[in-house]
Amino acid sequence: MSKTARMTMIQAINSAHDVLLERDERVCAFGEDAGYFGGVFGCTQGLQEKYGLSRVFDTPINEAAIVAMAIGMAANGMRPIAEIQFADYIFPGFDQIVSELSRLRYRTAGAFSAPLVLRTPCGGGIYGGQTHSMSPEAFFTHIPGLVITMPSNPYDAKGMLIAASESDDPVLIFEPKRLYNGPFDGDPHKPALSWSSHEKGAVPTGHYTVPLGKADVVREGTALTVVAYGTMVHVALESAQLAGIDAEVIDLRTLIPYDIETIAKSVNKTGRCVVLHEAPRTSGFGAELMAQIQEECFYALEAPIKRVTGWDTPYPHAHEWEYFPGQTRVMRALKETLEA
Amino acid sequence: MSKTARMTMIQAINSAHDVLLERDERVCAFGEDAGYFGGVFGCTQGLQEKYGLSRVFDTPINEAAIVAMAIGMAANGMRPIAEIQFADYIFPGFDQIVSELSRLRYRTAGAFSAPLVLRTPCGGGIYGGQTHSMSPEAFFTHIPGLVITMPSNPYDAKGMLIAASESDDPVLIFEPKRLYNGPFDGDPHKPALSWSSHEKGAVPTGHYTVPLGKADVVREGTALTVVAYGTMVHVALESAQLAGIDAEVIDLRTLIPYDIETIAKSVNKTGRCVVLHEAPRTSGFGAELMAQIQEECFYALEAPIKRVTGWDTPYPHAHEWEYFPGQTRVMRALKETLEA
Amino acid sequence: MTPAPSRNRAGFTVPEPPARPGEKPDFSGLGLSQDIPVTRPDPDCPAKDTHMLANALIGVLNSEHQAQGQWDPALSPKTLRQGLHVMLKTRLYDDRMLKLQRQGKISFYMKALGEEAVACAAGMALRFEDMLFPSYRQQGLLFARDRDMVAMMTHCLSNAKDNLKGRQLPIHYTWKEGNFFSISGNLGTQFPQAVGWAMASAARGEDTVTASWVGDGTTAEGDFHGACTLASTYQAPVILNVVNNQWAISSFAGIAGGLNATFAAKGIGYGLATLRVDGNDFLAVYAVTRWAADRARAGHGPTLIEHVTYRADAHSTSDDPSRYRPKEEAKAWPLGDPVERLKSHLIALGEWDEARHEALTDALSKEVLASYKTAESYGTLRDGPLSPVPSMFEDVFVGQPWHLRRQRQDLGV
Amino acid sequence: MTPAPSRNRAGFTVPEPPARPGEKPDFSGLGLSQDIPVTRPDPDCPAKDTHMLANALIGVLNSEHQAQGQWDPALSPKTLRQGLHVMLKTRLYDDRMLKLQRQGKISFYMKALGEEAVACAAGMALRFEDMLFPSYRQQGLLFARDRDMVAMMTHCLSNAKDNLKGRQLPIHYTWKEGNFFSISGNLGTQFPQAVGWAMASAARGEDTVTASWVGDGTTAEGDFHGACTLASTYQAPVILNVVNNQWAISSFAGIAGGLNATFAAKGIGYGLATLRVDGNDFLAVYAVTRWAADRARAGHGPTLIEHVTYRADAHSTSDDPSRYRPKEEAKAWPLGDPVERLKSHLIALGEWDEARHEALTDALSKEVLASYKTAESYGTLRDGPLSPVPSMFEDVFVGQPWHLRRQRQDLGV
Ligand SMILES: Cc1ncc(C[n+]2csc(CCOP(=O)(O)OP(=O)(O)O)c2C)c(N)n1
Ligand SMILES: Cc1ncc(C[n+]2csc(CCOP(=O)(O)OP(=O)(O)O)c2C)c(N)n1
Ligand SMILES: [Mg+2]
Ligand SMILES: [Mg+2]
Repeated sequence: MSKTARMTMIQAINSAHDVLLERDERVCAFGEDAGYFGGVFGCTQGLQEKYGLSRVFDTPINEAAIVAMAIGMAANGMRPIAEIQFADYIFPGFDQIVSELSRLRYRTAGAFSAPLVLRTPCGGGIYGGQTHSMSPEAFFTHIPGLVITMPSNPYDAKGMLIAASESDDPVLIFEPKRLYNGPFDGDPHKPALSWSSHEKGAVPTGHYTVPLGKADVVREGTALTVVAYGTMVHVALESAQLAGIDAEVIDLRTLIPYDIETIAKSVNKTGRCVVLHEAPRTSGFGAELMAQIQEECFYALEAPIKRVTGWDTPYPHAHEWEYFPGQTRVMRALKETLEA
Repeated sequence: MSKTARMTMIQAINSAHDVLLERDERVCAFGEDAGYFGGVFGCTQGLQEKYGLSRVFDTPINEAAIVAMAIGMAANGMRPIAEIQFADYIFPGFDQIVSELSRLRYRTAGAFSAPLVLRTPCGGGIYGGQTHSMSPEAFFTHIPGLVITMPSNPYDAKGMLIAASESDDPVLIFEPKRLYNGPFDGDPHKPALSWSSHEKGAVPTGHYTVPLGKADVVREGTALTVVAYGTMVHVALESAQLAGIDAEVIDLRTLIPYDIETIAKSVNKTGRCVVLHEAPRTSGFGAELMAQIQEECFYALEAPIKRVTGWDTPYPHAHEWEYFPGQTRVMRALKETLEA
Repeated sequence: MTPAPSRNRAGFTVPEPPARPGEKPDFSGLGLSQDIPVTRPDPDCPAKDTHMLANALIGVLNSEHQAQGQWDPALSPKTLRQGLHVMLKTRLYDDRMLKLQRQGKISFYMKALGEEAVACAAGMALRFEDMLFPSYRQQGLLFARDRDMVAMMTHCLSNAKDNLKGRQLPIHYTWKEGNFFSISGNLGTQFPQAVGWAMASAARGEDTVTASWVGDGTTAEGDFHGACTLASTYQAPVILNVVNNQWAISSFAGIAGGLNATFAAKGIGYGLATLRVDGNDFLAVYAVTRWAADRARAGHGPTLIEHVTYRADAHSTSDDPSRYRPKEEAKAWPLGDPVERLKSHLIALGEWDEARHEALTDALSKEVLASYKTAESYGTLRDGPLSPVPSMFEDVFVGQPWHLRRQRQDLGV
Repeated sequence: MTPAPSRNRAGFTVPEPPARPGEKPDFSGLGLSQDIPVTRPDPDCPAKDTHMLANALIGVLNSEHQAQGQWDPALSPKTLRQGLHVMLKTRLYDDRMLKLQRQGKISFYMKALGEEAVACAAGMALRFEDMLFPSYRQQGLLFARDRDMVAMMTHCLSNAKDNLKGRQLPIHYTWKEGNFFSISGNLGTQFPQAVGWAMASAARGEDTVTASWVGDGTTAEGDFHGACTLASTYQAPVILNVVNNQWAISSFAGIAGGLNATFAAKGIGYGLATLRVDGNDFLAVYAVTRWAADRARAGHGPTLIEHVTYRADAHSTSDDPSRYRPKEEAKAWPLGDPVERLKSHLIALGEWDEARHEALTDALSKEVLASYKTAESYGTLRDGPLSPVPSMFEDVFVGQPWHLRRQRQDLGV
C-alpha cells in the first residue's frame, strides 16, 4: 500500500480522479464547471491543467446531455466520470439514467454497456435551501441495473470512486456535501470538525479500492442496530454516544446492492433496529431496508423498526435544523426502540 | 345520482373528461396524439370535435414541455389534464414534476399553485416490452407534494379523475392499461374478461367523485390482509379465491396519501399481510407500505409481511408472464404468510 | 408602425394539417419540387455557408429521372442497382413482417414504406466502420450493411435465437458487429449519446464518423437540443439526421413546429452545417450523407440533415392512419416514391428494365420467405422456444447480486 | 472538392475563452460596437423578416451618448430618469445585500452588476399586468415595478415576515400581486412554464403578455428547447429573453455553443421572431421589449430576444471569478456600463448632471439602508424570529394529510 496523507473528502475525491486519469487513458472527467475551474466544490481542481482539455472539461448546462454523452463515450470504450453539480439538478438527466444507462446492457444482451460513474453532491446542512440540499438516492435505488453508493468519509470516498470507475457496471455516487470539509455529527452549533484528526481522513495517496456492496460496521454494539449512510453515520455515532446506548452502527456505503448479510447478522443479534436517512421519509430508502429487514429478521425482532428521516416536505431554507434528522430525534428513536 | 351506463375503463376516463370539460371552462386536455386522434388508447376521443381545438389538443413530443405547459396554465387559473402517452415516457418530464410541480405551492407559501392532473397508462401484460410496460409509481410517491393514484376499474377511474381535476393539489393518475378494456386477474391464458359484466363497469354518466386518499376494501376476510392497487387488485381477488384463503383485499386506489387507517385496521385484525405490486421489488411502493405497517401494527403481526412484485429487471418482452407477479406467485405468498 | 394594442382574441393557435380524412390531400404549402438544382459548398466550408441549404431542397433526380446538378454523386450503375436492391429488400421484408404481425406471429411491427431511401442511401454512403445510432425506422441501414435477415427475424420473433434474448420489442435491433447501436423505445435518447460516441472516437484519433436519426416529431424532445448543443460545442464528428416524414403518430409535423421553419433550420442556431434534402431521392441522400461524412471525417465538425419524406403507411401495427389523414396522401406526395424513382432512373440510364425488376422482386421475396421459414423454425413468441427463463435475470449487472439471485430462485429457475 | 479522408487527429474541441486570469481581456472576437444603426421591422411582420436581426446588434445609444436610429423609443426625459433611478436602485440594493452576506446576515446573494438594464428596461417597457417569469438575476424587474424593498429584504433575511416563510434561498423572490412568478433554483424550468401561462391568458382572450428570462448558459437545457417549441407551435403571446452575460458560472458562453452562433439565432429554427440587442443600452432594451410586447399583444406571436451584456461581478457569493477570468474584463467590455451610459445620455440631453446623480445615489443609499434597518428589525436567519416551525409542514398540500400531521407532531410542534 502506498503512502497516506491527510485529506478532506474533496481532496480524496480529487486524488481518486488523479489516480484514475493517470493509470487509464480511457478515463475522462467532465461536468458543469468541472474543467478549468475544477468544479464548484473543487473535486476536479487542477486536473485539466495536468491532463489536458480533452480529458477533463466543462460541459454545457444540460444534465440529460451530460449523462447521454457519458453513455455514448462509455459504450465506445471510455471510462467517463461525470459530475452533476448538485444532486438536486440530476433530474433533467433522469430519463437518460432510468431509460438508457440502467438498461443498456440488459436490452442489448450484453453487446453494449456503459461503465461510467456519475458523482453528485447531495444533502443539506449548508443552508442551500430546497435546490441545494436534496438527498434523492431513493429514486435511483428503484432502478434495476445501477449501483448506488454514498460514502461517508475521505477514505471510502476515494476507494469507492476508484472501485466505481473500474467496475463494469454504471455507478452513481452521492457525496454528502456537508461532509466534504469535515465530519458532521448533526450539531450545527458545535465548531466545525475537521478530517485531519479523523481516522478516515488518512488516505493512501495512490491506488486502492473500497469494495462496492460491502457495508462497514463502524461501531459494534449489542443493544440495537442502526443502519445509516452518508452524513447520518456520523449523527448515529454521536447520538449513540450521547445517549449511552450500546448501538451497533452500520455504514451502508453501497445502497444497491446493499449488504443484507451484514445488516441481517446485526439485527438478528440485537433484535432491534433503527434506520436513518436525511431524505424524506415516505418511500425513502429506509422503507426498502425496513421491508427487507422485517422479512429477513422477523422472528428476531423485539421492537418495530423505526426510521428517523427528513420530513415529507421540500428542504426548507430557514428551518434547516428542524428538518435535518439531528441528534435529538435520533436519540429519541434509539431510546424508544430500546424500550419498546 | 345520474343514470349509469356500462363502460370500459377507457370510456369511463373519456366520460370524466367530457363531464369536466362541459362543467368547467377552465378545464383543458392535451398530450401527444390526444387532440384530433383522441389519444393512442382513445381516452380523449371525440372531445376535440366537441369542445374545440383550444380545449383539447395535440402537443409536441416533449414530456417536460407538456408538464411545464400544464404548470403554467394551472398557475394561471386553468385546470389542465395532461396525458403522458405511456408511463415509461414520463421521465423526460421528471424534473418538472419533482422540482417544480410538487413544490410550487410550498416554495411560494401558497401564492402560486398548479392544480393539474397528469394521467398516464402504466403496467404490463400487453407484450409492450421494457418501454411500454413500466409501473413507475414508486418514484413519484417519494416526492412531497403530489397526490398519487392508481384506479383499478371504470367506476373509480372516472370518479377519481373528476376528484383529481377538482382537487387543488396536483394529482398523478397511473392507469393500468391492461385493465383498460377489461379486468385482468393475472391469467393470460384465459379468454379476455370484459367490464360489461363487472360490478365496477356500471358507471354514472354524469358527475360524481371517488374521494382521493380512501382505500376500498374489495373483499372482506379474516385470515390475512392483501394490500394491492391497479391490476394487482384483480390478481389478488382471484388468487385468494383459488387458494381458498379468507383474505381481506384492500384496493389502495390512492398511494399518496395512503389510507393508513384502513390498512392498519385490517392488519391489526388479521395479523398477517401481503403487499402486491407489478413494479420492481426494490424500493417499490410496497417497501413503504411494509415499513409503515410494521411500525404501525408490529405487535399484531404474526408473520413477516411479504411482498409479491415484479423483478428487479427491466420488463422483458418475451418473458412477460415470468415477470408479471401472477396467480402462482401470489397464491404461494398468501399460503406462506398464512402458514408462517 | 406599432400596431394598436388590441385584445388578443385569437387565443393560441393549434396548427392543423392541410387535409383530414375525406378531404383532398394538399402539399402545395410545402413548396416541394424535384426540379430545383441547388449549389454544393465544399465539405470543409464554414458552417454558415450551408445555412441557405436549410431552406432549400437538395435533389439530384429530376422529374425526368435524370441525375442533375452539383450534388450528383456520380454513382456507378452497379452502386445504383445495389441501392435499388437494398431498398426493395427493405420494402419486401417490411411487407412480410407486417403480415406476420397480423397473423399473431410477432407482437409488433413498424414499416419504413416510402422512406426507404433515407436509411438505405445513408447506409451505403457511410463506411462500415462508421457508427450508427438509429431510431426504429432505419431498418434500411441493416440491409445496406447486409445484416443476416434470419438474425433480424429471430429478433422480431423473440425466440431462443434472438440475439437480444427476447428482452426487446420487435424491431429494436442491436448489431454490435455491424456498428449498429441498440434501438431504444424512448424517442430521441440516442441522439446525444451518438455525440458522446463520436467524441470518444475522435479522442482516440480514429477517423470514423457517427450518425444518428430522429423523426420530425422527436425533434421536439429535449434530447434533440442536447445533441445539437453537444455537437456544436465540441465540434464532434457526427451526422445528426432528422427524418421528416410529415407525421409523428397522428400529429403532423406542424405540431412539432414544422409550419414555422424547416427542421434543418434548427441547426442554424447551433452553428451546425445544415442540409435539407429530398429524402425520396436516393442519389441526393447518398450525396448529402457522403458530404457530411467527409466533413466530419476531416475534422470539420457536425452536420444536421433534414430528410424530407413521407411515411406512406401506418406509424406502427398499433396505428390506423385512415383515422387522421386522407387515404390518398401518400400518392399525392410531391416527391414520389424512392424505389420507383431510382428504378426509373436506372431504366432511363439503360441499366435496368421491368423484367429485371420483376426478377429481383421475385428473388428477394423468396429470400425473405425462406429466411422467415428458417427463423420461425427457431421458435416464436407464442409457442417458443424462448431464451431460457433464467436469462431474464442476467445482464442487469455484470454479475448477479444477491437480490437478483434470490429473485431467480424465488421464480424457481 | 471532397477533402481527402484523413485521420481526424484533432479529437474533439473544447472551446476556451479569449483570456484567462493574467491575460489581457479580449472581446474583439465578438465584433461588438455601439455604433451600428439597424433597421426596425414592424412588430406585425412575418417572423422571418426579423431573422437578420439575430445576427445584428440592436442599439440606440451611440458612443457619443446620443439616441440614434429606427429603434429609438423616444422616451421622455422623465422616463429616462426613472430608468436611471431604477437601475441605480438595483445596483445599490445589490451592493448592500452583498455586504450583508459577507457579514453573515443572509446566507447567499446574487448581483446583477453590469446587466441592470436588461431587467429594468424590460420591466418598464412592459405593462404591470404583464406576467414575469424571471431567473434569479432579474431583480431589476421588481424595482421597475416598485416592489417594496423591505419585503424583498425580509425575504432575503428569511425572517418571520418573509412572504415565503423562510422556505426559499435568498433572492428567490415571489410576488404574486406584482405579477412576478416564483423564482426556481433550477435553471430554465420557468421558460416553458411561461409559455403555458401565456397560453392560458390567450385562451381567456386577455391581452396580457408573458415574459421570461434565462441566461446564456441555461439555453443549453432541454427546457429552453421545450419553451421555444411550445411558443412556436402555439404562437403564444410570450417574450423569451436570453441574457447573454458571457458567463455561466466559470464557463464562458462558448461552452453553451456561443462561439458558433448567436443565442438569438436559435430562434430561427423555430420560426420565432428574433432580436439581438445591446443589453447595456437601456433605450435599446426598452425598445425591443416594447416591440415584442406589441407583437405578442396584437396576436402575432412570440419573440426570442438575446441581450448581449456582461456579468461584471461574481456569479454569486459562492463564486470567485478571479480564478477563471481576467480581473479587468468588465472594464474592457465593449458595450460599457448601462448605468453610466444612460446617465451620460441624460447629461448629454441636458436632463441630468453630476450633482443630481450624487443626490440620487445618496437618497437611494439611504433608502436601502433604512429599509434594511426595518427589515432586520423583523429578524434574521441567524437570530430569528423565523416563520413559526409548524409552518414548515404547511403548503405541501392544500390540507395536511395524516403523514405530515404526524411528522409535525413527531417534531413536537
Ligand atoms: C419519450 C417518448 N415519448 C413518446 C413516445 C411514443 N411515441 C413513439 S413513436 C412516436 C412518434 C414519433 O414521431 P417521429 O419522431 O416523427 O418519428 P416517425 O415515427 O415518424 O419515424 C411517439 C409519440 C416514445 N416512444 N418516447
Ligand atoms: C438544472 C440546474 N443545473 C445546474 C445549476 C447550477 N447553476 C446555477 S447558476 C448556473 C450558471 C447559469 O449560467 P447562466 O444561465 O449564464 O446565467 P447567469 O448566472 O449568467 O445569469 C449553474 C450551472 C442549476 N441551478 N440548475
Ligand atoms: Mg415522423
Ligand atoms: Mg450567463
